[in-house]
Amino acid sequence: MDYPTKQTKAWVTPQIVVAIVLFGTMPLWIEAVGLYQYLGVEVIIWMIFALGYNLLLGYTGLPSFGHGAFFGIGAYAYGLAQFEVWPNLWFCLAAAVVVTAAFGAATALFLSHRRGIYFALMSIAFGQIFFFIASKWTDVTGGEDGLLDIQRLPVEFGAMSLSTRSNVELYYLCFALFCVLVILLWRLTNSPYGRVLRAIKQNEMRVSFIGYKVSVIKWSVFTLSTAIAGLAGGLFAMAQEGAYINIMSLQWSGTIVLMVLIGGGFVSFWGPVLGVILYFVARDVLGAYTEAWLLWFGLMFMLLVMFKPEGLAGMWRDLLGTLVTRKAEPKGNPAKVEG
Amino acid sequence: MALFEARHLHKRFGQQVVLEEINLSFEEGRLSGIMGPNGAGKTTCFNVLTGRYKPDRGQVLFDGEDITGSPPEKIVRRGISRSFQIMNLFDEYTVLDNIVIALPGIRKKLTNPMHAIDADSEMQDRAMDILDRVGLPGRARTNSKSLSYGERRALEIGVALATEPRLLFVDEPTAGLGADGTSRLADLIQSLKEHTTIVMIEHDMQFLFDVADKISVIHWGQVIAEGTPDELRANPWVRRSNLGELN
Amino acid sequence: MFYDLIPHLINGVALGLLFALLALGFMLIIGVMEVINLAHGALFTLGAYGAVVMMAPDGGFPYEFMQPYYDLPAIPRYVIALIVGPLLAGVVGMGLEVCLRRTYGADPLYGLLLTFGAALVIEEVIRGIWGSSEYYLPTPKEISGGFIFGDLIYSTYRIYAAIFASVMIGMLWLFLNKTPYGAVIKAGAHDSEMVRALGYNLKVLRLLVFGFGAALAGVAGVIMAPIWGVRPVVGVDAVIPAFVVIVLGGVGSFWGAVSAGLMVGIVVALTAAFLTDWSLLSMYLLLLLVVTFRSRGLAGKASVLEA
Amino acid sequence: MSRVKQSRRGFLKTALGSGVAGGAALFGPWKHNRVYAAASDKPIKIGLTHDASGQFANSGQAEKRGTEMAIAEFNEKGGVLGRKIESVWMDTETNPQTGTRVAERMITRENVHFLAGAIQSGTANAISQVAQKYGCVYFNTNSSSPTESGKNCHRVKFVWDGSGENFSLAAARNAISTFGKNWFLVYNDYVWGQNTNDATKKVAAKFGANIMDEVAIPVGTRDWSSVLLKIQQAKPDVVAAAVGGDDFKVMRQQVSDMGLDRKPAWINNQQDWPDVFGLGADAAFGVFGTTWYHYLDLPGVSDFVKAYQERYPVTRISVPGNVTYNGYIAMRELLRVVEEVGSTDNMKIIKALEGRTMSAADRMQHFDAVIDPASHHVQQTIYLAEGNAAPKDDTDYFKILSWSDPDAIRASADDSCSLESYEATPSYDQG
Amino acid sequence: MNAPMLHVDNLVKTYTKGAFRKQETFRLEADFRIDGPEIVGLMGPNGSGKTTLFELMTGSNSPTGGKVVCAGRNIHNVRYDERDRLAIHYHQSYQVRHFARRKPAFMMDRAGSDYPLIHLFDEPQFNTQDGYIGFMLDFFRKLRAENRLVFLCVHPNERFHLDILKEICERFIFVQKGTLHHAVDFESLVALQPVQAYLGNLLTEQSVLEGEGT
Repeated sequence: MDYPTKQTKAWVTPQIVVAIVLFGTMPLWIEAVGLYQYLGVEVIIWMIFALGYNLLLGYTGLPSFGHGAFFGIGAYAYGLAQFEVWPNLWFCLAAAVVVTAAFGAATALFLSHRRGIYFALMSIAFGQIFFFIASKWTDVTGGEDGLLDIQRLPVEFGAMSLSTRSNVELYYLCFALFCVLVILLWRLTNSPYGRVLRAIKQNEMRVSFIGYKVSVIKWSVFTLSTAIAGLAGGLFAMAQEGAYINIMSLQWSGTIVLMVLIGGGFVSFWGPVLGVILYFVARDVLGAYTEAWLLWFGLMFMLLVMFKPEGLAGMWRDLLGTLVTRKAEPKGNPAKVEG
Repeated sequence: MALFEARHLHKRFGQQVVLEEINLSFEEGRLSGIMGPNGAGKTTCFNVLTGRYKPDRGQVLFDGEDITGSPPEKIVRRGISRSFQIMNLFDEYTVLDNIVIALPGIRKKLTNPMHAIDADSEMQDRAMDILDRVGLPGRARTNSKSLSYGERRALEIGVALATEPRLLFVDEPTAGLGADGTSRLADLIQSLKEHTTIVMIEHDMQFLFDVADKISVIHWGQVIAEGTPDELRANPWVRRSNLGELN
Repeated sequence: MFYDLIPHLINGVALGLLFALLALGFMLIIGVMEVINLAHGALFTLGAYGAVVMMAPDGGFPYEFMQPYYDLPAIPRYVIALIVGPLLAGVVGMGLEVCLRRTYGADPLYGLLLTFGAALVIEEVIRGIWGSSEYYLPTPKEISGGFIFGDLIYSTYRIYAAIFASVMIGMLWLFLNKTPYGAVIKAGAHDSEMVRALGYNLKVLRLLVFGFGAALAGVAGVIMAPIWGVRPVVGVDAVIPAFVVIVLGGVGSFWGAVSAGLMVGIVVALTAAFLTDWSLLSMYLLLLLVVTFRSRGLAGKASVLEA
Repeated sequence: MSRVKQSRRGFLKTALGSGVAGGAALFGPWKHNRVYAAASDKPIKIGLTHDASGQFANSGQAEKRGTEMAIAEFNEKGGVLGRKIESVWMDTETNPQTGTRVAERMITRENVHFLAGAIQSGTANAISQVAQKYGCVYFNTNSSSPTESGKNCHRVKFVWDGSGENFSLAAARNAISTFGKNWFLVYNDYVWGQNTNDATKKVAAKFGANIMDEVAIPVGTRDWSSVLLKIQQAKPDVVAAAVGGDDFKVMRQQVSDMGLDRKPAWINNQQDWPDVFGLGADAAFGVFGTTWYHYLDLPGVSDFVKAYQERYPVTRISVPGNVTYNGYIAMRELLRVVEEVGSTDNMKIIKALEGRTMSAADRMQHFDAVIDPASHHVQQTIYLAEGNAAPKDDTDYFKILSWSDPDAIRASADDSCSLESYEATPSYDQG
Repeated sequence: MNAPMLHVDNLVKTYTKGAFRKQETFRLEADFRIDGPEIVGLMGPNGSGKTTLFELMTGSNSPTGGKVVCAGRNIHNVRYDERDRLAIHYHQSYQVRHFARRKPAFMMDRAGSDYPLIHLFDEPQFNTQDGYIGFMLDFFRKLRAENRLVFLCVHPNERFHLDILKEICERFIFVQKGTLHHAVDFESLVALQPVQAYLGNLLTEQSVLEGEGT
């Protein structure tokens, strides 16, 4: 399993351009392919969430099974900031990010010196704690009903104000943030920090023996990924015009792991993006034909874990690899492609 | 004064006393060896010396400073580095990347997202120098997983060297190597000796007697004998053993 | 005041034993196989459904071809249910183990994910076969009903369930510690080389251990069914306390899990006496408190699982 | 958003869809072409948002049988306005998030004319927010939270079930005089439970009850032992429970296991038929409310039961209950109104529904019902019932004790409703 | 220091079987004292009670009667985790012990020492091939020189094992079926009847040392 071994100094790569073009035009063609605008909004928000989550899962190898909680905290923080403090888009989104990151940082204090399955178990426990508190603290979170009537606040730049009321408008707000995030994460994962994260995944002990304080790095990446989850959560609150508890449950926390893995988050920066698209489209299309869509999706997921844990991105890479090696040497080893 | 000193180290795991009373000192510029039978506590001793475990009692001094119980990263930053017996490489990385990530120059730019490692020619050159020293210059772009066993041993030492240590601990470098690999490793160690202070745990007594300046014998969690190879060989029982016959 | 607390304390002990029972199969699998079995809850549910089928008609599925069987008195049917439910879970568990084989040696995360997928699949299959609505597992009247004794009011079934749970815990302990099979299983938990050296087939051992752990989940399902009801998603309610108990007790420790189960039960029940709606939170707070000071739980040892 | 805008956007979308993507026709099967949509023989499409999983899966399916039955009956009579009625159903999973997405999809992709269905108020809220945004008329068939027709009311939403407050009002006065003053309240910790509990508390206090304690129960509570021990220690005369769905079933089971169903009198707000069915008359414990019962001694009831049984011969629930009834009646009324106004335009329909009176005979209840124009809440007869000691047959669990005139039990929560103005509600007509 | 280094005072350990009618299956009796530092050789067939004796002396096995006093302290009343600061039992290469904890630590004595006074080496692996024997023997002598009491338990199955004992030990104990036989030097040890029966041919084999000449 491997991300491309060659790192780059570029801010924008061909893949990023493709992604920007593809997602930038999505509102124009999404209905033509039989989907609907709101789905596009959900998809792009979950992509943001998944990209941030993959810093943790794919890059650092830390399987958090409680990340849905942070997504939810972001949504509540956005709503509360809007109701209680200042209904301004930038302020509310910033509040979602900061509040979630603060919760994430506190949680990470407990998790940062753990790894593997112990990490997973503890992250489940923390996810449950937040879920439980959110479900009980009705005065703040609205309990089982959630926060209702959250507004899609306009984007304000000085005197200019852009509405986000319609799904397409909101989509473009999310898209803009998505672009910024993709470029930042791309740079981050190609910096020494990103390389140390991957080193931690491969061999945590060795990382400490080349002079890095592993627990601090793990703490920081956990906090960073929760901050991104908070941003996604804030946007999701806008999309749904509400903040609801279910997203914080264990099932949803598991679902984000499932999406990232299916897409190939372990081997590719773009894995989470593919995974989110596959999940939502499968859900919508399969879901329209069969009530038991999760059965088929679950089976597909099991087969993938068993036979191709590198996910969609891994398949894609194998495909490219086969093509490349066929050209180069007929009997070459197709498993690895560098670059 | 010795560069590195361990005084009265005592370590238990549960009911088991692993280190009873360890007293060691290593001089700058020398190659010191630690040997002992299987299960004598060599590796635990190593782990305590390099910060992986904290001793229950006793002191570890480096360059006059107390570093007892310091976490590994602090010890590394002070200039002590180690290689592992069970190889601990970054299997997804190339040989070069394994070295690069261990360079202190990269560590200092950790939080700079603009810094692209592959475009940092200074660091790349430095890493290539180290690969030269451990004899792997031609393998820089190879994935570390596909190295041969002996090459992995060399890379293991290379990664430890990359942290630019004043003192290098090497844990059983010959384990699993054939005669050929062992002799090549002996050459490597000899050449490293010129620049770096080395402490080496070794099961293979002959190897150690060949390269070490001073040897400590550890058994039952304590140092049961100490001296230069010649002093140790003077023991009548040693002369009667394989080791004696060899010379 | 203290007198008032006695019923809650008794409730806590009973609850604790049930929590421990929930965690046992989970612990066995995590201890020997180093797999977090997220399908534990689904297997639990499967056991409960298996039992409901065997206990019908009152419970819900009066399959006609089984009519002669349903004419049996309740007690033999209950005993059969108590065997068939776990058996069903055990067999499915073994099937899952066969799938899991491909993940051995790889990142333990894959085992976790595979079982997560399996949980989805099992739950959907249950939904497909038996629908979404809730069923009850009827119990023989000897263990139903309740009694009131002063302020102490209690359900007979819970007393039965608590006793059953303690018997299961005791039997499992005896099995693990007093039989050669147990010795091999424990060896497998620490050292798979050792198992091979002892001349046992590791493949078969893992299959049986997983099946056994799954069957224990099924047992818990049958026992909890009359209390919690039987729905496709009921497993989630089971798997979360099991997590908490395992982390609290320390992975791989038998008595750690049992004492953690009891602790959780008592704490939940006692906090419920004062703050009913927040009582479940006390379970997590207890967990946080313990792992802050003992990072491997009450009785956990250093484990390969952390690597 | 005016109606003109709506259609212009529709046109734009079509233009972009076929122009930019070029091969829109390639993806044809999923996409309704607006050109065809304009034709008058286009079916009227109704989006059904019933739960099939989650806490209220069972009830969701029961109301689905009701709405689909009404649709089928109209289709058999030739549809509405000469057009066929189509329904599209998606599982809302008793989950507001899914509710939002399903509603968005129903409106923007399936282009439904109307939405109907909901048991849980959280999900209903989420759906109605989306519906209000687009202006799509939404029938909340079975969610009885007082907030649905109170603070969370919407211009496009019509609430067809009696609210928790209606039931409390119907039950409380009687209970105090019969059982005693010391009340213990237990409620599910979400909007329906909280508001129903508040209403009960207010009503009970008004009639002189002493509230000993109130306990909020998280949704999905599996273990009631602690609460029941508390109740036993407090020794109340009456336990008023606002607990719904699966939780209610678990509670009932554990109450009867511990033998607590005999001593304090239990007042349960409303017992939904799907929660009780199959468990025998014992399961109907305490005194509770309902909006309808299949052995009401009224004309039409037995025909309705028969029609249901013919249509659903193999369902586990062999007679319709209040949930199915509400779904059926609501859908029937919607289709009638469409026929009457001769259009699917949302404003026309909303105005026709507001203040609409429905005769008792037609609704198979004891009193006429009316849709309150200020809250969009159907004011209807509420029945009080208890377990039937002398059942006619094995479905006769309830013994109807009394029925209350809608006027006598009007929910005060309805006054807290302020509907969006007509102008603020987007015009919506899928043609 | 007036107290003897080690006083094994009327020590008795019995093992029984049967829950109701107890039958004695094994009985170990020991009563001796050693005043100063020494290297003591210990021999005896398997199952004779050597390891039991060591366990009793280190306090990891509790006696049926009598006591073991190390430097004035009754070892069975020293804190569990400090008993090995008085007497340490080396199995082949590491040191493990289990205590049945019966008393809380604060009710017990402290060891008063960081480094053990009595070192009990239980059948260390002597292998002529690797040369470690020489270091080990030097180590025993070093301990003796530092005023420690050293017990060296060997189950001789090669001639050089006897040579080692002869070379290094100052007094000997031979254990057989729970009974201790004491000898002040190697010659009087091999003169003992049971010892001769136990060693058999080994005594007549040629010594490695003699063969090579020292």
